[in-house]
Amino acid sequence: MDFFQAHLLSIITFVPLAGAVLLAFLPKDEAGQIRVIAFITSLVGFGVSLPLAWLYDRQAGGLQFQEHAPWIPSLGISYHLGADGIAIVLVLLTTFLAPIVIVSTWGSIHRRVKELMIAILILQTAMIGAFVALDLVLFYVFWELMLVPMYLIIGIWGSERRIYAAVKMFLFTAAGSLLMLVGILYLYWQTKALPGGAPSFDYGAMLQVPLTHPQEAWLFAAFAVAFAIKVPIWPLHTWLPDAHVQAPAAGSIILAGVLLKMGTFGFVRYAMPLFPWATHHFAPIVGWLGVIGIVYGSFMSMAQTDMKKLIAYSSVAHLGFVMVGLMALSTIAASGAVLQMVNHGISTGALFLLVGYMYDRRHTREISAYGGQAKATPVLAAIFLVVTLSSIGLPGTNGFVGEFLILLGTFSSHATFGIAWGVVGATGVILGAVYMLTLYQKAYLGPMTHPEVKKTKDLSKREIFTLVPLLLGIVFIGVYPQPVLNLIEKPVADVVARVSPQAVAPAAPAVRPGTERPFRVLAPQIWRLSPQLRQELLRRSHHRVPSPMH
Amino acid sequence: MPTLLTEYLILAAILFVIGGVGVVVRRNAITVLMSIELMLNAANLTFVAFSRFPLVAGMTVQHAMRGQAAAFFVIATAAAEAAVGLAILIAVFRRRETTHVDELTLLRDPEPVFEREPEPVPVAVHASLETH
Amino acid sequence: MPVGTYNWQDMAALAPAIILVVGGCTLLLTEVALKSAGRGYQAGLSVFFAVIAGLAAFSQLASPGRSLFGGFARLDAFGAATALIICLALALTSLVGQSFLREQASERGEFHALAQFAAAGMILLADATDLIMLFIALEVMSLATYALTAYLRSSARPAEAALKYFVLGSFSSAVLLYGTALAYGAAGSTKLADIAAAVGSGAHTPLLIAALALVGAGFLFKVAAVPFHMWAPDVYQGAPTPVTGFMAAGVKTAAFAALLRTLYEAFGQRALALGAHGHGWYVAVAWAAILTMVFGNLLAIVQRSVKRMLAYSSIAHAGYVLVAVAVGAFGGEARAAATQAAIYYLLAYTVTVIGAFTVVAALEKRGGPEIDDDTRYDGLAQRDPALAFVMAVFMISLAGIPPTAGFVAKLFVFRAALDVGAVGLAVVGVLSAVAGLYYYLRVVVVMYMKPAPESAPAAPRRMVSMSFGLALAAIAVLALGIAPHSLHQFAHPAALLNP
Amino acid sequence: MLFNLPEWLHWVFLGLGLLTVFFWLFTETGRGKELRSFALGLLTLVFAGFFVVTSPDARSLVMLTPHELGAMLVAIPLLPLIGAVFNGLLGKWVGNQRAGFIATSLVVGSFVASMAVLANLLAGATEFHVTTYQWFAAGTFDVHLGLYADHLTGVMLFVVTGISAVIHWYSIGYMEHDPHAWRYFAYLNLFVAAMLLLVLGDNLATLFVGWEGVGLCSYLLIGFWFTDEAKASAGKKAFITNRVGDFGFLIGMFLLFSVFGTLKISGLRTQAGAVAERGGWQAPVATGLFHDVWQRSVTKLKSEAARLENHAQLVESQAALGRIRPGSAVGAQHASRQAATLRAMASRLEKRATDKAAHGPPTYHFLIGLAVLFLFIGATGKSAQIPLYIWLPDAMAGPTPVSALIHAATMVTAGVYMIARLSFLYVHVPEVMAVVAIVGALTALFAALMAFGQNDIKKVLAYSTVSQLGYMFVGVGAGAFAAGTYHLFTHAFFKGLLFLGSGAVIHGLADNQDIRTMGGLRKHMPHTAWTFLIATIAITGVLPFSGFWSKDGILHDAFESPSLAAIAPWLGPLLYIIGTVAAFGTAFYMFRLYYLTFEGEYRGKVHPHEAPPTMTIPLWILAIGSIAAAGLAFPLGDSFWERFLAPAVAHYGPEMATHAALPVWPFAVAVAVAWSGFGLAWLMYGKGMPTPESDPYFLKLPAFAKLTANKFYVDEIYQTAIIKPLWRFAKWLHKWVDAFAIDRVFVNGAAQVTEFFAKVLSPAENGDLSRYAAVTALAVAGLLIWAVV
Repeated sequence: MDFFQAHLLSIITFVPLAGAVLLAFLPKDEAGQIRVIAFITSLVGFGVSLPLAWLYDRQAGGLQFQEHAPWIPSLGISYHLGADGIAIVLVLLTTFLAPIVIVSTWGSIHRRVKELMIAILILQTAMIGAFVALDLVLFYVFWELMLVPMYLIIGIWGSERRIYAAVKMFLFTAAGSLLMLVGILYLYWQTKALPGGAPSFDYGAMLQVPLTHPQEAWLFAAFAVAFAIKVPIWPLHTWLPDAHVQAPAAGSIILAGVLLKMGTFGFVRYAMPLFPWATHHFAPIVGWLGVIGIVYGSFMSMAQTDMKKLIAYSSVAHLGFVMVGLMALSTIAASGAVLQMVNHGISTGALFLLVGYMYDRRHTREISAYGGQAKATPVLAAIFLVVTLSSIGLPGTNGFVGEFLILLGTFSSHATFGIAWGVVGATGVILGAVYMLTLYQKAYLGPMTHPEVKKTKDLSKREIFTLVPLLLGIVFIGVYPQPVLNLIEKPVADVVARVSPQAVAPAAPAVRPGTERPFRVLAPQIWRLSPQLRQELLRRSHHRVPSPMH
Repeated sequence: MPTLLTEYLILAAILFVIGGVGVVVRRNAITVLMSIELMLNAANLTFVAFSRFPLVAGMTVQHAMRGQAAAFFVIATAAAEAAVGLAILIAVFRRRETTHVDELTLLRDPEPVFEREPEPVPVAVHASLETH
Repeated sequence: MPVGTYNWQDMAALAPAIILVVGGCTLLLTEVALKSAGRGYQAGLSVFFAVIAGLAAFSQLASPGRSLFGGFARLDAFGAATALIICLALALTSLVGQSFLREQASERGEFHALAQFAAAGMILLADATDLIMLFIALEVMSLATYALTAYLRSSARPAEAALKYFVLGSFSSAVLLYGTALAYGAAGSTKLADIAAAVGSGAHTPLLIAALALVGAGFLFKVAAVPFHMWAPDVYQGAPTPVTGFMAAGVKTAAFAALLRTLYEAFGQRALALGAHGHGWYVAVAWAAILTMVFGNLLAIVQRSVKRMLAYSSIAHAGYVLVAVAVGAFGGEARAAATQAAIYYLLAYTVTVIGAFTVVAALEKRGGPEIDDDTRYDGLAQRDPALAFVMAVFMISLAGIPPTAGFVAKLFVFRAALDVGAVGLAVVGVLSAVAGLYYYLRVVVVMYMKPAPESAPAAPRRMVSMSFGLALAAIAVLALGIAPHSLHQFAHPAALLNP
Repeated sequence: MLFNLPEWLHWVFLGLGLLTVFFWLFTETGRGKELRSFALGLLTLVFAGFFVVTSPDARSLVMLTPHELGAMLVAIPLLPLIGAVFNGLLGKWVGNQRAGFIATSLVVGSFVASMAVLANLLAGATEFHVTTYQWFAAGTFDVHLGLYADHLTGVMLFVVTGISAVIHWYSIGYMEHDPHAWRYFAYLNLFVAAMLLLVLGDNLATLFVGWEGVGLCSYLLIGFWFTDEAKASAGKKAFITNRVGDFGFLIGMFLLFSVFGTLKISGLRTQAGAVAERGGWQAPVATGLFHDVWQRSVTKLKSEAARLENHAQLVESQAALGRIRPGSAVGAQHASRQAATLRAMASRLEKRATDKAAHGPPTYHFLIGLAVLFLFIGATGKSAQIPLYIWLPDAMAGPTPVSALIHAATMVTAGVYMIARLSFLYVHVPEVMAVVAIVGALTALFAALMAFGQNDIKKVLAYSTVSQLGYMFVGVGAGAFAAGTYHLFTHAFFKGLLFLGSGAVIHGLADNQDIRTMGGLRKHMPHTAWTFLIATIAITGVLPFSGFWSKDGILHDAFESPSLAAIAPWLGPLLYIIGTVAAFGTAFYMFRLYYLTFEGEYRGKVHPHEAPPTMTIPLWILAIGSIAAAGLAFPLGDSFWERFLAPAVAHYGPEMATHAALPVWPFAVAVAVAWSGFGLAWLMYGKGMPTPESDPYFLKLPAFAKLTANKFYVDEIYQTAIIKPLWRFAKWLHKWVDAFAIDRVFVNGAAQVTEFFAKVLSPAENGDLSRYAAVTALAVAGLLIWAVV
C-alpha cells in the first residue's frame, strides 16, 4: 500500500502502457479478446486514478504525490511527477473518458483493432504523463509522444481526407512544440543562476529563475505559441476542424476531450506561472484572441453543413471561453476556466460520440442528410438534446457553471479589457444557442425527409452504456460542481496570485523605457548575437581556453 | 635575401586552379582524372617550396624535411587514387559505353511538377463501411 | 621532441584500426582460399573483427589522453568514442549486409574486406592530429568507400555513383591537401599543435586562414554540408544500400571527428576572431549549418524515392551536427557540451540511419525496378508489420520526436547552442525540423495509412542476421531515447577533447 | 412529523393521498369512473388548501416551525422535479394516463405546500429562508442554493402552483389521445419546478437557473409536436429570442456583482440600503471594480504624462550637453521643438488626468441604472416586450394548455416578477423605470393593434397576452409594483381561462383554430362559452370583474406616478392615454373574438362537441377565480393586496405612495372606453358573420387590417435586417476568412511556398557531374575569398 501511494502517479501513468504491451503479444485475429483486455486496462486505469481525488490535500494545495528520480543527471533531467488539483481533475477526465472511448469503437471499427487499442492506450499514457510531469523534458517527451498515436488514429482509421488532416495536425502541433523546446532549453540555462549552479529542467527550479522582461516576453511567446496551437487559439485553429472531421469518433473524443486541454493546461501550468510578467503583459492580446475565438468559432459553426465540423468549431468557441477566463487573471474566472476544461471534455466528447453513432448508422456527416431523426431514434434524440443543452451552457448542466464563472469573473476582474471581454464573450451564449439548436432542429426535428431515417436503429445497450457516464457527469457537475471546484480552488488561486500585479510589479527588474508595450519587448534582433553578448562570449572564450603551450 | 618562394607558390596556385577548372569544364572522365592529378601536384609543389624556403623563422631541418616527406606520401596516394579511379572508369565504360561525365545522369532529382496537386484521392472508404 | 620516436605502446593505442586492417587482410585471404558456397561466415568474421576492434576502442574510453608518435596521433576518449561508433556502424553493416548481398548474388569477401579497410581509415581519421596523417587516413577511407560504392557490378547506377563520388571526392581531397600545404608553410609543421601555436602567435595569419578555409572545405565536403553537398544525393542513391548506410554513418562520423579536431585543436583559440572580418570560423560554420539544415530538409521534401530522401535527410542531419561544431567555437564549457552533443548525435544517427537503410535494403529485390519509388512501402504495415514498425521508429527518430535517440540528440545540440545564446541557430534548426517532419511522416503515411497494392511484389526473404540487426538498431534507437543516461560514461569523457 | 397539524387533518390528507394512489392503481379498468374520482380527490385537496388560507382558525393551526417551513420550501420545487425525472425516465412504461395523474398529484402536493407557506405569510410572518447546499463557489463568488419566500413570493407561489395544478388536470383530458403524453407531462412538471425555482431563488444566479429552465421547457413544449417543421422552428425561435434577453440578464448580473460583490437578493438589498446611508445614489462608487478602473486610468494618465515630461527633459539635457548633432543650430532647434511638443502632450494628458480625477468614478445611480436596464432587457425577452416579443405569438404552436400555463399565466410574467423582486434597486433609478413603463405602454398598444387582424383564436390571445404584459410593465415601471403584480395575478386567471377555453374549442372542432370558420358555438359547448365570456369580460375591464380593478389600478397609478413625474410631468398622463387607447382595443378584439367564436351561426364543417369534464371543471375553477380575484382590490384606496405586498416591494421617493384622494374621472373614462370597445365589436360582429370572408373589419379598413394582420411586418424586418445578414456573414466569414485567408493562404500557403522553393531548387541536382564540380569549386572559392579578403 505504501508502494502504491508512493508511486501513485507512475502507476496511473503506466497502467495503460502495460496494457498496450500486453496487447502487443496477443494475436491480432482475437479482436474480441483484445477489446476486452483494453477495456479492462482502461477501467483499471480509471480505478487507480480515483484515489487522487480524495487523497489530495485540498487545504495544503500545491503539487502533491511527487515522485522524483534521476533520469539524465548530467543534463539535469529527472523523472519528476506531481499533481495539483488542476492536473488531478484533468487526469481523472482522461481516465474517465478512456473506457468510454474504447467501448465506443467496438461497434464501429473492425479493422486493425489491435493496433487501434494499442494506440489508444499509449495515447492515454502520454496524456496522463503530460499532465503530471514536473520536469520540462519529461513533459516535452510526453507531449510529443501524444502526437504519434493520435496521428495514427486519424491517419489509419479516419475518413476520406484523413492523411491530409493527420499530417496537418502533426506538423502544426509539432512546429509549435519545437519552438517551445527552444524556450525550455533557454530557460534551462537560466537556472544556472540559481543557488547550486547546476542547470536543471525541473519545474520547481524554473519557477525561481529570475528573468528580465525581454527574456520573459520571448519565452512566453515560445511557450504560448505551442500551447495556442493545441488549444487552439484563433487564428491557429484551422487544423482542428480538419482533424476532427477526418478522425474516427474515438479520435475526436480524445482530441476534444483531452488533447485540446493540453494547451490550456500548458498555460495554467507553464506559460503563466513561469512568466508572470509576460503573462501580465500579453494577457490583453491573448484574451482578445480568446474573445475572437468565441465569436468567430460561433460564426464558423453557424456556417457549417458538416456536423463534426460544426462541433469542431464550437470547440474553438468553448476554448475561447477558457482562454478568456485564464487571461482575466482572476480567481473566479480562472476557476471557471479550469472547470470549463472538464466540462468541454465531457460535453464535446459526448457530442462527438453521438455524432459517431449517427455516422455509424448513416455513413454521412452532412446535416442535411438527417432530419426528423427524433421520431426514429427517440433515445438518441433525447441524449443528444441533453448534451446540446450542456454545450450551450444551460443552467443545471455543467456548461453553465463554467461559462458563468468565466464571464462573471472576467467581467469583474481587474484585467484591462475585462468588462469588454465579459460583454463580448457573453454574446457567445446567444450564438451557441443559435448554431446548436439549429443543428438539433435540422437533424432531429421536423418531418423525416429521407427514407433511410425511418430505418435507422436507435441506440443499442452498449452505446447507451457509453453515454450514461457522460450524462451523469453533465448533470452532476451542473448540479453540484463544488467537489471539482474544491480540488482546483487552491492551485488556481496560487497561479492567479503569482501573476497578480502585486506579485509581478516589485519582483521584476525595472522596465526599460519604451518597452512597456507588448511587441516592443520583442524588438531586439535574435537572428545574430547582440554586440554585448558577442563581447561577453569573446571574453569568455579567451578567458577559459588555456594559452598555447608551445 | 630574395627567395623564389612567391614565384613557386604562384606557380603552384596557377596549377591548382588549372586543375580545378579542368575538373569543372572537361567532359571526358580521363581528362578529369588528369586534372585532379594536377591539383595534387600543385599541392606537392607548395609543400616542397615551403620546405625549401621556409616562412617560419628558425625552422629545423626535421621540420623542413616533413614537407618533402609529405610530397612522397602524396605521390603514393595519388597513384592509389588513380588506380581506383581508372577501375571505376572501366566499370562505367562497360555498362554505359561512354566516358563523358555529362552523359551519366541516371542519378538525379526527379523533375519537379509545378501543377497543383489534385485533391487527395479517397484512399479507402471508412473502416466501418468495409465490414458492415 | 624527436620526430621518429614511437614505441609499441603507441602502436597498441591504435589497436582498433590495426585489428580492422588485420581483419580486412584476413577476409581477403579467406576469399582466395574459399569458393562460392557458404559465404555467410565472411559476414560473421567481419562482425567478429568489428566487435573486437570495438572492445579495444571501448577499453580506451577512460583514457586520460596522450599524444602518440610524437604528435601525429592522439589517444583520447574522443577518438575512442568515435572509433566505437565506427565499429558499431561496421558491425551493423556487416550483419545486415549479408542478406542484401545474397539477394543481389554478390556475396564476395571483398565487400567485407573493403568495409574493414574503410573503417580502419575512419578510425585513424578520428585519431590523427597531423594534417598529413589526416589526409592519408582520409584517402584510406575514401578509396575503400569508392570501391564499395561501385561494388555491385550488375547495375549501371553504382558505377555512375562511384565515378561521381570519386571525382568529387578526389577534388575535395586535393583542396584539403592544398590547404595542408599552406598550413605547413605558415606553421612550419603539419601537426595540429604546432598550427595552434602559430595561430596563437598571430604570425602569417592570412595564410593560416586560407589553409583553414581549404582544409575546412575538404571536411565539409566529406560531411556533405551545403554547398559542398552536391555529390551526396546521387552517390547515396546509387550505392548499394548497405554501403549507403555505412557511408552515411561511418564516413560522416569520421569526417566530423576530424573536423572537430582540426577546428578545436588547431584553430580553436581564435575561433571567434579570425579571418578578414574578424568573425572567426564560427560564423562560417554557423552559416554552413544553417544552409545545410534548410536546404537538406527543403530538398528532401520533393524526393519521390525513399533512398534519395534519406540522402537529403543525411545532409540535413549534418547541419545539426554542424550547429554543435559551430557552438564549440565559444570554447570552455560550451566546447565540451558541443563535443558531447556532436558525438551523441553521431551515435544516434548511426544506429538510426543504418537501420533505415537496412529497411530500404530489405525491400530491394534483385532485378527489381531500377528507380525505387514509394510504392514498395504502400501498406507495408499490413504486409510486414515488424518491418514497418522498425521503419516507423527510425523515421520518428530521424524526425527528432521522443522517445527516440533522435530527440535526445537534438536536445543535446540545441542545449549546447542555447548555452552560448545562439538562439538563431536553434530556431532555424527547429523550423527546418518541421519541414523534416513532413517527409519522414510521409513514409509512415504510406506504410500505415495506404492500402497495400493489389499486386505488391513479395519482399525478398530476409535472413535472420538482417532481422537481428534491425531489431538491434531499433532497440538501440529506443534505448538511447529513453535511457540516454546509460551512455553518460560514453559521451561525457568523450567531450574531453584537447583544446 | 413534518407538519405541525392537528391529528385529524393529517388523516384527511393521508386518506386523500391513499385514495388517489388507489384510483391510480386501478385506472386500467373502467377508466372513466376513476377519472372522475381522481378529479374529485384533487378538488378536495384544492378546497382544503383554500380553506387553510382563508380561515383564520385554520391558519393559526398551520403555523410551522422554521425548520418545517424550510422543508416545505424545498418540497415546493422538488416535488414537480421528481415528477419530471420520474416521468421523463419511466413515463414510457408507466403509461400516459398514469403519468398525467402522477404529474398532477405532485403539482397539487406542491400547491398544498405553497398554501402552507402562504398561510404563514397571511398570519403575519414576513419572510422565510432556507439554504440547501453550496452550489458553486470560486474566489469571492459564492452561490448557495437558497430558497426565499416573502409576500411577493407567496403570491407567485399561489399563482404558479394553483394554475399549474388546474392546467395539469385539464391536460389529462386534453392530451388523452396523444401517444407521447408522458413526455408532455414530464416537460410540464419540469417547467413547474423551474418556475418555482425562479420564484423562490434567493440569489440572482439561482433565479437565473429557473429563468433559463422555464425557457428550456417552453422550447420543449412549443416544439412538442416536433415532426412539424414550423412548430420546431417556433420553439427554436422562442429559445433564441429568450437567449438574447438572457444576455442582457447576464450583463446585468455581472454589473451588480461588480458593484456590490454579491448576487444574493438579501445582500443586494442590504448593500442598496448601505449606499443610501453612505451618501446616496448620486455619490460615486467608493470601492470595487469601477472605482479601481477609474483610479487606474487616472494613474496611468498621470504616469504617462510624467513619462513624457521626463522625456522632454531628457531631450533638453541632451541638447544642452551637445549630444544632438553638436554645434548644429538645426539640432538645437529641433531638440527644443521636440521638447515643446512633448511638453504639450504631457500637459494635455495631465489635464485629462485632473479632469478625470475631479470627475470621479461613475456613480451608483449610473452603474445600478445600467445594471437594472440590462436586467430589464432580460425581462423583455422572457415577458415578450418590444423588441423581443416576436417569439410569443409563434409559441402558440405548442399544445394549448401549455399556452395557457407558460405563455400566459406564469413564465411570461417572470420579467414582471423580477422587477418587483428587485424593486429596491429600480426605485432608485427613475430613468430606467420610465423606460420600463414606456416600453410596456408601447407594447400594450401595438400588441392590441396586432390582435385586431388575427384570425387564429390562439394568436388573438397571444397578442392579447403581450398587450396585457405591457400593462404590467407600465405598472411596475410607474412604481406601482402592487398594481402591476395584481394585474399579473388576475391575468393569470382570466388569460389561463381564455386559453383553456380556446383549447376546449380547438378540441371540440378537431384542431380547427380559425375563428372565421367558427360561430354559434355557444349552443354546442355551453360551459366553454360561458366561462369564455366571463374571462372576456374580465380582461376587457368591465366592472366589477377582476380585470377592471387591476388594469385600471395600473392606469390610475401611472397617471399620478411620482417616479414618472420626476422624469417628465407629462409622462404619466401620456402613458395613461396610451393605456386607455389600448384598453379600447382590448375590448374590441376580445369581443370580436367572442362573437366570431360563440355567437351567430356555425360556419364550419366539423360537428362541434363539448369538452369532457376533466376539461370543463378546470374552466369553471378558473372562472370563479377570475371573478373572485377582484375581491383582493378592496377596500378601495387601501386594498388588501397592497397591504399584503407592502413589506416585499419598495417605493419610489421618501414618502409612501398613498391614494388619499382618488379622482373619479379616470375610472369613468376607463369604464366608458371598455364599453365603447365592446359596443363597437357588438355593432360589427354582434349579429355574427354570414361567411368566413365577410369580416367587416377587413372589408372596411383593408389597408390597416392587412397591416395588423401581418403584425406590422416586424418579423420580416427582423429577418432581413438582422437574422439573414448574420447567417450570410457567417457563410462569408467561413468562406473568405477561414477557408481562404487563414487556411488557404496562411496555413497551406506556408506549406506550398516551402514546396515551391524546394521545387525551384531541386533541378540543380540534375545528375551532371560537371555542374556538381562547378558548384563545389565555386563554394571552395567563395569560402576562401570570404575568409581571406
